[in-house]
Amino acid sequence: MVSSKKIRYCLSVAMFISLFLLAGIVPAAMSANASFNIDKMSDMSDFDPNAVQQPTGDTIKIGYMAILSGPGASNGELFWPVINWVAHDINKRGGIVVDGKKKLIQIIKGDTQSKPAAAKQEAERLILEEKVHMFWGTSGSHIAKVLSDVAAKYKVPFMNCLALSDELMNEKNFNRYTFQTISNTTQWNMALAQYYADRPEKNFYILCQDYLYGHSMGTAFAKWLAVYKPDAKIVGEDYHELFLKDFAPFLTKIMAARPDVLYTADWSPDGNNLLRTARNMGFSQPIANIYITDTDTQKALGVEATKNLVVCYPFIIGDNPQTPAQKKLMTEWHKRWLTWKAPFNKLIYSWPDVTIGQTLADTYWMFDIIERAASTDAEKIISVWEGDEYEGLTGMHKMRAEDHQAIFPMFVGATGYPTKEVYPGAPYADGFSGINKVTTIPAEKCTPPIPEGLKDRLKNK
Amino acid sequence: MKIPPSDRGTIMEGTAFILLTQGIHGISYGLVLFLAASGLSMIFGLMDILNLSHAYLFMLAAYFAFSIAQVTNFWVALLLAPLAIACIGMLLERYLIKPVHPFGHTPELVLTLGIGMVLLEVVKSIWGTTMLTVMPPESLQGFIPIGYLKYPVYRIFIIVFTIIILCGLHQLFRRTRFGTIVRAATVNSDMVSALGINVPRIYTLFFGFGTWLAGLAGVVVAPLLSVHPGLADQVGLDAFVVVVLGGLGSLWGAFVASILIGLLNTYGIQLIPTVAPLITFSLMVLVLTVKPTGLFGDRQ
Amino acid sequence: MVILQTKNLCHDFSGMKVLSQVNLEILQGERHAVIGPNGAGKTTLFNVITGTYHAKGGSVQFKGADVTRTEPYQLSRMGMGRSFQITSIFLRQSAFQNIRLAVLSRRKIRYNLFKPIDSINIITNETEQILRQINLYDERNVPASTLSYGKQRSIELGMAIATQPDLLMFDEPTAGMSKEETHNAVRLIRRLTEGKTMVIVEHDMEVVFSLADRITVLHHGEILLTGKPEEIKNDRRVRSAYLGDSEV
Amino acid sequence: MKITKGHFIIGLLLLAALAAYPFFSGVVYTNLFVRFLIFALFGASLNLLLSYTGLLNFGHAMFFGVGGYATALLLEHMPNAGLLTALFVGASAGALLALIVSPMLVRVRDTAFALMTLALNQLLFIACLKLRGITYGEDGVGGFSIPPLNLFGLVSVDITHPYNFFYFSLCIVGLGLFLMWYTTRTPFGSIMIGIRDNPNRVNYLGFNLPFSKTVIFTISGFFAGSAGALFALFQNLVSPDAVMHIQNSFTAIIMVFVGGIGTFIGPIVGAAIMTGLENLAVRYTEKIFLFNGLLLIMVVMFFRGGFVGLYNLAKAKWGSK
Repeated sequence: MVSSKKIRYCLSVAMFISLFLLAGIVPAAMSANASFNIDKMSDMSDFDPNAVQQPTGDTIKIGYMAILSGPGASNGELFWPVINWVAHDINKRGGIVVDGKKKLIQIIKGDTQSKPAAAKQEAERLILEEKVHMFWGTSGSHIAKVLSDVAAKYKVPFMNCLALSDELMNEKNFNRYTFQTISNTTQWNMALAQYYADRPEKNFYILCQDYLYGHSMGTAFAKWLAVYKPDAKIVGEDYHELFLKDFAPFLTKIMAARPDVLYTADWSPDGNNLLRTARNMGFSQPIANIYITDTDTQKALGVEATKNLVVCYPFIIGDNPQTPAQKKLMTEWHKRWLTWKAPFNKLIYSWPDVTIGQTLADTYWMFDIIERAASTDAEKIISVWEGDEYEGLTGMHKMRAEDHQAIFPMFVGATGYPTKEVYPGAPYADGFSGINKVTTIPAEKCTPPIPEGLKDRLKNK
Repeated sequence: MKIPPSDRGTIMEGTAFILLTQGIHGISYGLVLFLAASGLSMIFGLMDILNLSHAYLFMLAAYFAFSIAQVTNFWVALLLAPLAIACIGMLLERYLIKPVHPFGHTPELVLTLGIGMVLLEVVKSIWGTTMLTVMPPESLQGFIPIGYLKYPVYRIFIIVFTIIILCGLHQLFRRTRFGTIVRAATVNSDMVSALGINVPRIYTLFFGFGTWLAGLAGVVVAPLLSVHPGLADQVGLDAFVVVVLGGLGSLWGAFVASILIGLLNTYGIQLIPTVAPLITFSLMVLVLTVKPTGLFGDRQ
Repeated sequence: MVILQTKNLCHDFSGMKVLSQVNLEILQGERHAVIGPNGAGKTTLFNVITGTYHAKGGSVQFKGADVTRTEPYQLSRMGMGRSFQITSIFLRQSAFQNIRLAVLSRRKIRYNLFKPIDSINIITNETEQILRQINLYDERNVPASTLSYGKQRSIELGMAIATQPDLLMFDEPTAGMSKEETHNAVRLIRRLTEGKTMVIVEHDMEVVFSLADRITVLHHGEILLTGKPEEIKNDRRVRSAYLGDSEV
Repeated sequence: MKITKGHFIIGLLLLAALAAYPFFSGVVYTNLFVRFLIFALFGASLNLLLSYTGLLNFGHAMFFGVGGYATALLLEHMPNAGLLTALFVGASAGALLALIVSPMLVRVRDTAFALMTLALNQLLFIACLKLRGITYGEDGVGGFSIPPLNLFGLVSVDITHPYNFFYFSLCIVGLGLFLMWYTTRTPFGSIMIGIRDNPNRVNYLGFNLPFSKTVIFTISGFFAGSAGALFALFQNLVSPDAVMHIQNSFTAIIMVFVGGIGTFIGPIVGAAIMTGLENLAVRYTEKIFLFNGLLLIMVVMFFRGGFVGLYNLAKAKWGSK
């Protein structure tokens, strides 16, 4: 997928930028500090997300901050197999040497109930009572903001691999203890805008949820579309009520405006209802989205309804893995998945791709950092992670030191039917349209500008 | 509102189609709301009970529809699910609500609140919290063209189906013996029991009938909206507004109010999208300030 | 001096005529009874005067002021106390607390949030004094719901009197009472309304003739005649209105 | 109930225990106790309406929310405002909202009243989400500076420290509960009880019913607003679903019912039970709703007097032996 010429090109640009920024300090190392090594992955045949035994005692404690109760509870369940797959893999290798001792990894659940106040309460409990060393989380930008404040107050590092709004790492909210490994709103929309830059579609209709996240995504896409595709036209822009009951009125408005592409950042249940109502009402044009719906709903909607979905994500492998590492991981994970029982036998867990793949790769990166820091001490982890370059499953991930935002190539996948078999007898999407065409947007084409206030954060250290 | 001239019609014609389609959307969603709210309003009218768990029974029906439709088809679900909900409703009334009813409205409202919470958790533990999809039956999956816009057949089915139910209700109350007894008991239940009619049994049956309507609404709405634990809150609040706005206990009030809210909602989205969600509640507060008993109601 | 007057008062319930052209006059200090067969409109007249209904036609004058549209609480403040045909007291509270609320109203203590009520002695004394008058002093701390029907009616009367109104309106005060209870109630009413103006709507002729100075007979929503008890007793029209001689 | 010497000693012991509580319970349980205090104040303010005036307010969270937002926004825009002023602003915001909504509410009764308050609460919740310019929408107002408590300029106490905040909230809630208890003892208190038992008769006794209800509403709104303000200072964050959501109104009703409707101590006991339950549920299960729902049904079905009623029942049965 990414030819060696391209890698060298990315590296040189990345090196040039880091040189320019860290003028006073020794130029960054040419090659990556570390990389994901598939061969080190232990035999995962005994891994079962339903029956995870957490080691206790003197362990590396990770606070898994997720929505475990309330309407959004499916969200919390989604990443439980991911973080435990990595913990299980590392524990089978004997754990990580930390402060001179080999320690196993213990995952401790923290229920944010998708409410800022509850999340704050729970995070403090995990720190004060369970003595967690690091936070892993969390869905909902407003929840991530609260966790990042708690992380700073109690000096506990927090990896945010799920919430993506720009405000999280801007001057006002930035703090040294939070690292964002998922792309932010700007990166996202820069990538998607560039994807459409040299494509025929001209008219775009923006429909997002009427709250902070929805507005920031809608406005960002309009802004970067104007930059990369000046001749594109926004034929309509609407923000609907969260948990909207009936999308039909919006669909009639959209179909009247006859757009080529409908752009939405909705997550479920809104995304789900939007897709169903759109296809039910005969709107067959492409829908550019992030996580419009889960795989089980796509299977229920069938081939026609799930055609023409354009997914932009920081991690997409699709139906033909490029590198041996991708192939092995996809095969290994899928084989294990076939044995899992409810609720983890759902289709969304079938491939370590898109959301599941991205969080899996980021979690491997996090534990790699702890291994290299050989300590759970916040300062050591921060110094290793700032400026780190990690060759992940889908390309080079660089943690920018100034604003703790990870930079990496973005991907845009288009769904179609049929999809190839990842390994004999295992089609990527069976009975519905899956991602069968992936376009890469190189890192330097979607590197967001460093927030003004943080540009010289390290210089006056 | 920029509307490109459709290739066949002028801009005016384009607007006409849009407004017509939005009107039909409004009516179809309004009628679903009416189905959900009518049971609630009638139960209050006759038995002076306000059942906060009504919306959760409505959601339970949608989940039943999902499970039954998986095994058989949509039509069997449309038949069985409401009946199951009616039975559950009767059990609830007989063993939980009836003993508490004599103690006035406060304990009763709080009791039904508790029942709602329990139903929510039961649903989550059985069906989980992810989105479940109920597809409309094949015969109702097509479109019919309105100008250059296409309109799903299923929504037309909803309008027709609800009108039939409404006429059925009308006939039931006007013609049948059960209907006459119910109307008499609404005015003076002591006199009706004095005439030797087992009023408590009528109450239980009628409560079952009210929840049966909620069951119908649940099944009918399942293919429209995805079935998930938040469905009860989503539609439940609108149903309450319909009942209170239309006048507690008045069937025609609920009908007019639900159409009104349906249309206001869709035209609100078409014309003033940002403020649309506020319309429903501000309308309710406005009406109640002017006429505390609602549009058609006579009782508080 | 006329304390209460209705000028061609009309009232109907959605078209059904109940009162037509009623001109009633109540003099200061007199005990006036309003009698008439069932359905004559006595209770409606009573409720229109006390502000429960707003008259559809004509007007009600109280102490010279037009009170046709006035709210019940303003009428009470202007000095019109009333009792209810169906006992309407605070059943969950004791007799003492029931009467005390009426005393608070008389002393115009409406929004006092500063002094504990138990520490205001004049309130307690006045309440106890009224309780002695309606001889419920011994059972003053027992919840009203546990008292007998007669005693609850005494609380009803006590509350009406406790506001020390200029005009007392009684709506069938002895309704549902036994012979013996009626006697006690009549003696109580006579004692409590000494020197005060009173209007009583009543069925029981015995009560009417033992209490009333003047009687007005209401028939089919109109005043048949007003006069002394003797005139009313022997009047032919009254007898026919009541269908047959009611031996007094 | 005469204050005997026994009561006095028990009171003193209780105070000593409360004073020493943070030291032997650690930060987490101190924070838990503060949450209990805040919800006790909130529950007691609803109790004024529910138990003492018979007004079933299904939207009490709107006063709590407005109080919280007023304090948070004040400290956001005027960081140097005093702590007590911020608290007072929050409380009076609650009272002001009560005053504004009263004309609509005092003329409706019973079920329509309950639904009207529910609708108003939902209206304010949506408004909170939509007026992003003022309330920052979904994220809510957070990270504002908490000014120190300066007692008459003599000493300045930084209340962000959990222990200090514990004592601060103990005094505020203690004062609030005492004032509310005192209100029920005043003449206006007996008018409130009259309205609960027989509003029609109160009207005929010469009390302006709508205006009296408005006064009661404003008092209850004041204390609910103060609870909201205290919550804002405690969490240093106020978001729509934390303070304004209908779920908070339901929680308040559950507290009054489970604790014991009709008594003053009821909501305080109810707050203790609810906070305890929530704390246990968070650790062991995600089914908090099931707990609350079943508890509610049992209380309404079997012991309508709530835990206080149960305690009195038990005392009466065994106490006399």
